Amino acid sequence: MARTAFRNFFTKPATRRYPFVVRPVFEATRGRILNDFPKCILCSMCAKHCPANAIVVDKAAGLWRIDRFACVICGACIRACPVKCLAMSNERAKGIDFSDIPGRTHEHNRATEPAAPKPAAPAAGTPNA
Amino acid sequence: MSAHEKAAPGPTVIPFGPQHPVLPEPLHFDLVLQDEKVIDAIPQIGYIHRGLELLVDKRDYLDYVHVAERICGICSFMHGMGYCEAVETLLGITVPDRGRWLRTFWCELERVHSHLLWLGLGADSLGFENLFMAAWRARETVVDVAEETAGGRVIFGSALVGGVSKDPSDETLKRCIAAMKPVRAETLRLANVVMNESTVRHRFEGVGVLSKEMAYALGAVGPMLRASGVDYDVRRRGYAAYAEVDFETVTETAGDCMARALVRVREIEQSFHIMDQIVATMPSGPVAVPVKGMPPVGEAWVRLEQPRGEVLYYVRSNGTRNLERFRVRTPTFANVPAMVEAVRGASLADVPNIILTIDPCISCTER
Amino acid sequence: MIVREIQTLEEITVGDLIPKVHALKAEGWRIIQVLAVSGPEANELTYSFGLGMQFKLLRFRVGSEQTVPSITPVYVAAYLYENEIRDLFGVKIERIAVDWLGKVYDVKGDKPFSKVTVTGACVECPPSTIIQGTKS
Amino acid sequence: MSGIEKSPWLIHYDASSCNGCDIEVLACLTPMYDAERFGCIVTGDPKQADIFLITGSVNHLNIPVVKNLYEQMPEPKAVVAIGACAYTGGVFSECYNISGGVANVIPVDVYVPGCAAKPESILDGVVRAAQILAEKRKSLKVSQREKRKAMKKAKRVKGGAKAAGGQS
Repeated sequence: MARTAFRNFFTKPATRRYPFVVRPVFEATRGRILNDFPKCILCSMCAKHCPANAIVVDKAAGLWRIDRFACVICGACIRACPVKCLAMSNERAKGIDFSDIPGRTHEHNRATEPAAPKPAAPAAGTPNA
Repeated sequence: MSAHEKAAPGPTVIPFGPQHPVLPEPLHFDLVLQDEKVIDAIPQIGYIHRGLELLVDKRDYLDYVHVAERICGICSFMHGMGYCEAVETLLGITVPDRGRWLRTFWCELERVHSHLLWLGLGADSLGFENLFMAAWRARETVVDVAEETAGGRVIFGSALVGGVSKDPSDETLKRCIAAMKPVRAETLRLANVVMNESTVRHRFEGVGVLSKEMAYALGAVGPMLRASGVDYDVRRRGYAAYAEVDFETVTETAGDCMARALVRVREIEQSFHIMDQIVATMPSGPVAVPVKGMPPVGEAWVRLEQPRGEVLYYVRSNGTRNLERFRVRTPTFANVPAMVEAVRGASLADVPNIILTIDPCISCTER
Repeated sequence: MIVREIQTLEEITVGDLIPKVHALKAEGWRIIQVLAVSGPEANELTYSFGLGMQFKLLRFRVGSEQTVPSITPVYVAAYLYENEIRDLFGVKIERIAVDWLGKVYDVKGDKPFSKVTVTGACVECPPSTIIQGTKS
Repeated sequence: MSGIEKSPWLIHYDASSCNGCDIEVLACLTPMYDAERFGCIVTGDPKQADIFLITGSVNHLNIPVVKNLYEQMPEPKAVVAIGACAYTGGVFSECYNISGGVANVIPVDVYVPGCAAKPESILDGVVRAAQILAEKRKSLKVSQREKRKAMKKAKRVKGGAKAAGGQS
């Protein structure tokens, strides 16, 4: 028992003081799905393959929308994408108030983000926190 | 006649669950008691029944792996991999060596994480908070390794038909093995606590005894069966890379809660041993083969060894993108008759211990 | 020490079930599971048994009006599977040792897994001939 | 009493999740994340709980259980729905035995995304729920004060009328 007490005296606490100390994320972590929208051809393959029905694509309106809360971050959409515009970010989506509807989904619109003829810079508009 | 004279009442039925502080998951038991002794236990399940076997009608057979991974959050990778093995058997695909090695690595990682988790919950059922916290502190390193190599803490998300979807570098794996060294030492310390601490021995020894014959006859699987002295481990089938590694099957003979605890604690050591060998002999090359087209008409049965015991997958295809039938027989489902038998004859206060030492996974059971 | 798994499939009739199961029990086989697959004409039941790494399957088909004897007098542990199959597929299994009376899962809807559209006995229908997986 | 929001008690119930989020909720309480730093304690008793952590979607068998637990909790109370399943049903949303997200049964205050939700996200959600709890408590106090005032006023009017009646 004395040994345990002695050891505990000299070891660091096991707790990570989370809001103040945030562990850097691993490279492989499944965090959230990002869309490089100018490359997107709105083919809706991602929506078809999504096991949680989190992605909505409306080709006529030029709309691509992902519901961050319904998304299970499995990566099925990334594998299904024919133009490889989808990617996995290792930063997690954060918990938000339900009343905060705009933060709930993340939307890309053709009206504000025109399609790029060739691979271009990443989509404008930071993905929501 | 006054109320005091009304002694020796008949059997009393006490409901246990679905919301119970000891159970992380809803499970309902009607315990029929004579005084303090349980004379019968009638389980009622269905609180988590989702009916995910029917989802194969709606999902592409390649996408269904993401549903299969979510049959259970504790043995998630093994469920995904079991489904993949079944589909690969159907398609006649051979997974590349590196993919098979990585699968074995993650299976064993999951076993360590599950057994440490169980050790914590088992200690919690005794009111031994200290051991609970110590086991879960050790487990954090293991789930960190899982996140670093596979991408998820509990739902690994790396199973894929034809192989695996993540390819951690050899350096990463070596670093992970080194990072888990303290966990090994900690596990040995915890094993020592389980074996020698009088609190644990008092609550576990001689409680919930299941004889060898009974365990075999009732179709128990996994640590439940091995704690009763039956040497049965489906890893001996040699799936993934188990044919290429050396390990021993842990058995105990007492068949009580203590034996079940010891089987799990000693299995952790074996899992570390397997992971060492896997990382030392990791072959290079691709981790997956591309899978395209329709599955052929046919069926396949695959058995794996999960932390909780033998699991059985069945897939049948009718030649379309949606499978005709998917079936998973999970270990806890097979263990329910044995659990009811072990609870019978115990005193009421021991019921949570006994239920937890079979390591129930209700979301597996009900699917 | 790796043991090769041997899978065998035997097609039987409903009447053969109990004698076959008795013989398996005497040889020391353990019950692994009971599986039901629903088709438009009949439900197909597959009983799996294990002995070491050997894996044996007994398979037969029953129509929606046919009854199947319970194997719980031989293998008590089969009661969960039989209750489940009766609830979800509507297979008429008689005299289960531990009978839940249709309350195993208490699911929404009646017989959700059943795809049987043709009612009546299916005495003549043979077990479906399915190609075994390559590893069998 | 300086406020429940300083030490909210939690109750956890697994509606029909796959277990992944449940073990992450438990991981929040263990040394690495240690939600007890925020004054939280997980209790098994809904009558003592302020924040309801619920994982998984609902099915018709557990709807009464969820409702029952929610109704037993004292006002003010907050509900944290953890994981994709608690939001829409996640990958199981099309299963025949699933009746959708938790919001179909009880009002939800905070959603925690992820599958399985990360302990950090769950801690964020609990902290946010504690803030919501404080707001609810304030509004509850105001409404109670107004109620009391109204009652007093009604009494006075009634009493006055009685007195007046007595005089006449």
